[in-house]
Amino acid sequence: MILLWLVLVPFIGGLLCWQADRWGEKAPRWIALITMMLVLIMTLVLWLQGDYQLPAMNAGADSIRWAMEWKVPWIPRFGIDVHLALDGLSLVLIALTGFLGMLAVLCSWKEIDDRIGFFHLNLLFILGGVVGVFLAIDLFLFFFFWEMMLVPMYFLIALWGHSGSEGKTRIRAAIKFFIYTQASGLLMLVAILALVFAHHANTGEYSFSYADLLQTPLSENMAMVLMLGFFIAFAVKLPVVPLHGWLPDAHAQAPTAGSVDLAGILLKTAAYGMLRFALPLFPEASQTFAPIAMTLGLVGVFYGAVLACGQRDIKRLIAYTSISHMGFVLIGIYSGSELALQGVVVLMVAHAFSAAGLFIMSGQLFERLNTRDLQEMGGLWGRMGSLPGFSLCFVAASLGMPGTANFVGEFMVLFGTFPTAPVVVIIGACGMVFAAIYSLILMQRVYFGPSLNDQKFEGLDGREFTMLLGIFALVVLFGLYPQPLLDTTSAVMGEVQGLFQGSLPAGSVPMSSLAGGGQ
Amino acid sequence: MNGIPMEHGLILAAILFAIGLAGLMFRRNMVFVLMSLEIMLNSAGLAFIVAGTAWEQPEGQAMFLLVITLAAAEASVGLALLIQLYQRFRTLDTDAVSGMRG
Amino acid sequence: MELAFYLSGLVAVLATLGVVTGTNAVHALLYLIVSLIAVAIVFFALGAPFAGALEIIVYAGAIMVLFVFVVMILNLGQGAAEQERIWLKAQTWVGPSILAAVLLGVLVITLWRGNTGLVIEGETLTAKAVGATLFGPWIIVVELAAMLLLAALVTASHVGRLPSATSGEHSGGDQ
Amino acid sequence: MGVSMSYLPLTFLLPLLGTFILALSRGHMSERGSVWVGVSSVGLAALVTAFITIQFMSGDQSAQTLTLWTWISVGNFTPTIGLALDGLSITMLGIITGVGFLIHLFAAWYMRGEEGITRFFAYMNLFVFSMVLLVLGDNLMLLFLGWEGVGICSYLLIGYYYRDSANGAAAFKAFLITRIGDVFLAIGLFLIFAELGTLNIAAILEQAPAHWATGDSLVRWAALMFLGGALGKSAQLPLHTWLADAMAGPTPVSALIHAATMVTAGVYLIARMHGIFDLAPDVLHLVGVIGAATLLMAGFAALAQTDIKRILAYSTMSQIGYMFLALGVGAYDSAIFHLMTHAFFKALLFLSAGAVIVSCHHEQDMRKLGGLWRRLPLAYMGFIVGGAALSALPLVTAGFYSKDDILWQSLAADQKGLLLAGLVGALLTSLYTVRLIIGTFHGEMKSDHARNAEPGRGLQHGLPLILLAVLSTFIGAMIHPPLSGVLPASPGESTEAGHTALELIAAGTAIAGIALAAWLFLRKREALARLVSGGPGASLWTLWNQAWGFDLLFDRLLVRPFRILVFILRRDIIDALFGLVASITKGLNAGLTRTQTGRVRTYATSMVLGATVVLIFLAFGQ
Repeated sequence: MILLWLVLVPFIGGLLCWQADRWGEKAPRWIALITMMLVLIMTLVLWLQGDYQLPAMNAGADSIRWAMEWKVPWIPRFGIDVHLALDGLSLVLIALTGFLGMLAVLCSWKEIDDRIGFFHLNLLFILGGVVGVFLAIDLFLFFFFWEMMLVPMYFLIALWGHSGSEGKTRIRAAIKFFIYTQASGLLMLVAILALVFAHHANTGEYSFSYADLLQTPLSENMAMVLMLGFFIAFAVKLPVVPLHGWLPDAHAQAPTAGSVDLAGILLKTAAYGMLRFALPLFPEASQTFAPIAMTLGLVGVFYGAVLACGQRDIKRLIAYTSISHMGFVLIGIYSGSELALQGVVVLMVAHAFSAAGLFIMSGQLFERLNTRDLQEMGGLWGRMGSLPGFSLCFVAASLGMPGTANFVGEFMVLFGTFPTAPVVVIIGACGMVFAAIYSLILMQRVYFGPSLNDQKFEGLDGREFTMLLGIFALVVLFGLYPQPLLDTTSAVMGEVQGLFQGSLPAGSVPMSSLAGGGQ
Repeated sequence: MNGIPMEHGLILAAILFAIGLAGLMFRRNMVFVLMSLEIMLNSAGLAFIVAGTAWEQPEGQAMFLLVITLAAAEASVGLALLIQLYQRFRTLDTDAVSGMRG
Repeated sequence: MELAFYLSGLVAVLATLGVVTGTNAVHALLYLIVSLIAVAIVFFALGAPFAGALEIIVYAGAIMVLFVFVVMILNLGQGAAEQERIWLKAQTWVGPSILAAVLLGVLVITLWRGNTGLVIEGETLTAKAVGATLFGPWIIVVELAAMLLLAALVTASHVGRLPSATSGEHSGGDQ
Repeated sequence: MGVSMSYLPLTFLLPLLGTFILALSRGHMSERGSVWVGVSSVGLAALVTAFITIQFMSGDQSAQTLTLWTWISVGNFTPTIGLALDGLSITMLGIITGVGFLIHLFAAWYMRGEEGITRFFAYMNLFVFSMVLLVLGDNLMLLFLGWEGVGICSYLLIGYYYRDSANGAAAFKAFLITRIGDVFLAIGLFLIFAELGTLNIAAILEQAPAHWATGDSLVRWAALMFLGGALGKSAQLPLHTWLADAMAGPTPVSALIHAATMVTAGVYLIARMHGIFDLAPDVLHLVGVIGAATLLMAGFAALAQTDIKRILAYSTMSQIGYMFLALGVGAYDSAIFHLMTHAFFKALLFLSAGAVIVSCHHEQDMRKLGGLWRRLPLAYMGFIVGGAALSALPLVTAGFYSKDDILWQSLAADQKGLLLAGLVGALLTSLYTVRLIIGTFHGEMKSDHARNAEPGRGLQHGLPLILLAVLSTFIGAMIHPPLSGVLPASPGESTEAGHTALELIAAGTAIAGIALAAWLFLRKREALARLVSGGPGASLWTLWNQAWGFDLLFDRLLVRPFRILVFILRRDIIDALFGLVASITKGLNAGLTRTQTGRVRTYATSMVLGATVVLIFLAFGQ
């Protein structure tokens, strides 16, 4: 029952905030904060008392054991039922959603001042949709929440965003975001329906439930086509390079809270979708597709990095860096080794924190300097209290500095993928040099260098200081002690890795060929 | 000569129809447009009659009756509109009334 | 009987050509009446006296009179003729007439290849038979025709009201 | 009696504590307070190290490990936060904390009055923390953590004077080039883990010979990758261009990072992973060759520099070339021994240079200094003792013992080529050292900075110089690092043939070099100036001044194309592709709206046109 509450709390909170607008400016903010705190507390309670060390799933067991499950028939005729289930992976991601939701509310405390109630309604609806995505096990319900996430995000960007550089308006960015994700969502819907019909074809009854659809035998190329349907939907959200056009515009024009949410959680829904749906539903197709996906990931790493170096708008720069990080996630997902998959989870969490930190920092810079253009910044080091210090820490995190969770995640992905695809890892490792370039460019252009004038800006107030300190503490905590995170998701990742047990992905270069010599 | 092959009748109707159509397309004066319309309707009626008599069935002429009622109705409404057009724009040129431009 | 058909057909075609290329509205009307009468003769030649009569009474009689009446109201006559001549410059009618010719060509070719071989001998189809079908299976169609006429009546009377006849509203009001 | 390991973590926790205190003070810390915290944290760490060293030396010098907690455990990938203490790491720890403390003390004097001194000591403490972790780490992941931490600290400290963007660029360049080295190291790590399944250094060294045959291509790849990492960090030939620009940072930084500790991390890595390199003899030989090449290149470059600190930077590069040469011939002990003595006299030289620079109001150009030996006696003494040790003045200086040991080892391993390079290097070293001393201290004072230079006073200024001076003499050479059990036997132990002969030759070259340089730069100054201004001489001088043009080469080869690529892709070409779709639809829309003319005739014609086309299709279509 608690799962239903997990989904409903953000929605109810959203409606409350909307109405609370009448009782003054502060009411919606506090309600939103309390709602997200409630979500976080609920997940932590679940985390403490639930044990997520599922015994290694024995190959025979057909039903996957969820930590918690809640099922109510919704449309029996088509076998659609509101089926929420929780396991290690979704628990970690919902906790992340709760935490980042609180951050989003906190960082827009002073930034949003018109229609506050409606803003928080949208914000909480996005979070509610995301929690729904992480819990939904019925494909129809999953698609419902997947589409439901987009609409409030559209309003968030369109109504409260800033006008973009070179006159690109925020409406255009919001529309672009909407079209990209909507079109790809359609592809996924087609794939889901095809899958259901295929299931109906050989079992005679409609069912959208995850467990049933896992068993539908599909012909070779049918499975590939459906897998591509799913993959493209998640590739747009991840984002994978050719389909990434919407992210920089959406980020540059979204309000800080929007960017924190967008970068922190929405990108993770795509990775979660791949791990939960794209890989398990079509194991063989994913295996044959693995080399291509890994090359796409590599292209993403380098393309994101090169473009990040050339940006003038600070938020676009950070957006491109998250494209580069997500390239590593894609490599990790399709590498098929448990170490890499665990690395993906840590990298997702780490990127959520470091991206959220960087966006909050750019939000605060915008509040003080009223510009996002790097040309107008410079030499801000001593003039902003401890904000530069924190940005140095977050830049170090996005750089992949050991001791931060990003390093742990990235290196686990690279360590895990090396036996299966050494060439990809070697090229990916060179990506670390580019990570250094764009991170230090960010530091150099904003904080170091000659300062235009020596005007002092007010430092961080209590709220901002605790926020940034909290995020940095988590980044370092998971950098030095990621074990609790790894234990909770080890069972799920074991299952996903089990799928690749069959054979090494065809395209990978087995170790011996690299050796090419006497053994 | 033992009777008129049906095709000739239909060809006559087609000729009349084509002339009416041409008139409809290139005349700018509303009156001529309506007249060309009448011609086209009339040629359609002719085709019905020719076909009806060729198959020796009365339906052709019944249909002709309907064509005529239609022609009458259409002509009356057309002319009423013509008058309004003239009142409103002091001209009968159909091109002048192109408010619904793209 | 064939001679009458072909002759009146020729007259009909020439008259319609006259209508279409005429510049003076009244002349065109008269040509139209001639063409309608020629078509009526064709009906008689084909052995459809009822249709022929109808054509003359309703078509030539009623509708054409209506036209003449409207043309007289708007006293188009000579004044508008020059205007017509300007409008009929070469490049306006060349395109549409080519198009009509192409359409005609297509119709003629299809008809020509059709060769159904039916020939009209000319024995008349009496009005009685037509009346029987009309008020037999086609009764609903007649009712519909009546309703159509009623609708046309109402519209024409409403739309066609002349300002002078109404209680002094400015012309072209929002009837 | 084993070493009480529980104190070991103090060596890096204290500097970390210092960093936290300074960082979280949010600017409320006074200058005295931050100096006090910064210096004392490293001082206490030095004390703890001394205590542990005493225990270690008196004990049986066996390796000890202490695991704090398992960092990550997934399947067989279980790196731990574990510390390993043996002869090698105790020596490095001693150098880092000992010399580090002296440099921190001097920095207290050097940085007096600078704004942002809290930030300076925070970074310095963070640096000592990462360096200690690098040295004590018992597995390669922890070593990598220290490795990167040292990199970011050197970036922050080089770019300390952040107002001038040139310093920022120098820091950026330093970090980037060391980062390229780190990528090689990372790939080496992946290779080792994929093959041996563990990252624990002791386990690797013990399993490697069993797993691979000597000369196996995989172990050669691994050794090459480790070499790449070492080259980046120790500024050896291909990845060396950052060291000269790194002088943009304050001088204590150059002393600590670019002389004593960070640049020697590469030598430590190769010494630590000697098991891998022994399995790949040709890569080991490559190490020697690169060492010799860098040795000569840096020697010549140092001859043609005018900035004191750049001369010292190139001399550091060439001395590390000596260490690589020693590693190349398998003489790990003498490499570490030279590393230690080099730390002493190079830190002394840098600190004395710092003293000169502060006294002459931040004037670093040798051509503007001169005749300072009477005004700055302590600095002069530092330069004389340091210079002598650097050019290996026989018997009396530490440099003599360590450098000649290397030459002897290369003779013993009959690497004639490397020996010759070493001797030529020794000659070059004494040449540019004497030129440096004469240029700065003798001759007439060439600028008012030099004329009214006031000597530094106080304990913080004097004590480090004196202590380091003492350590640079033969007393320093008496400290033998306890490497017996840790590193494999060096070639010199087996034979003694030709040892004394070589010593005489080496001593001879050193003295001859000094005499030649003194004669050249005191008597023949005008002749030299004329030679350098003339045709071939001038181009040779600029070639050496630009350090053989590597900087220019890399700039043309890598930096410029990257910048062009970034400029081209600035507009996100793939996104523009999708933008095309939008503009096409807009174009179509514009085109079609024009067809709605509003005239009835056009609509009629288009209808007829449509009808005719359909009719034609129906009639003649099939």
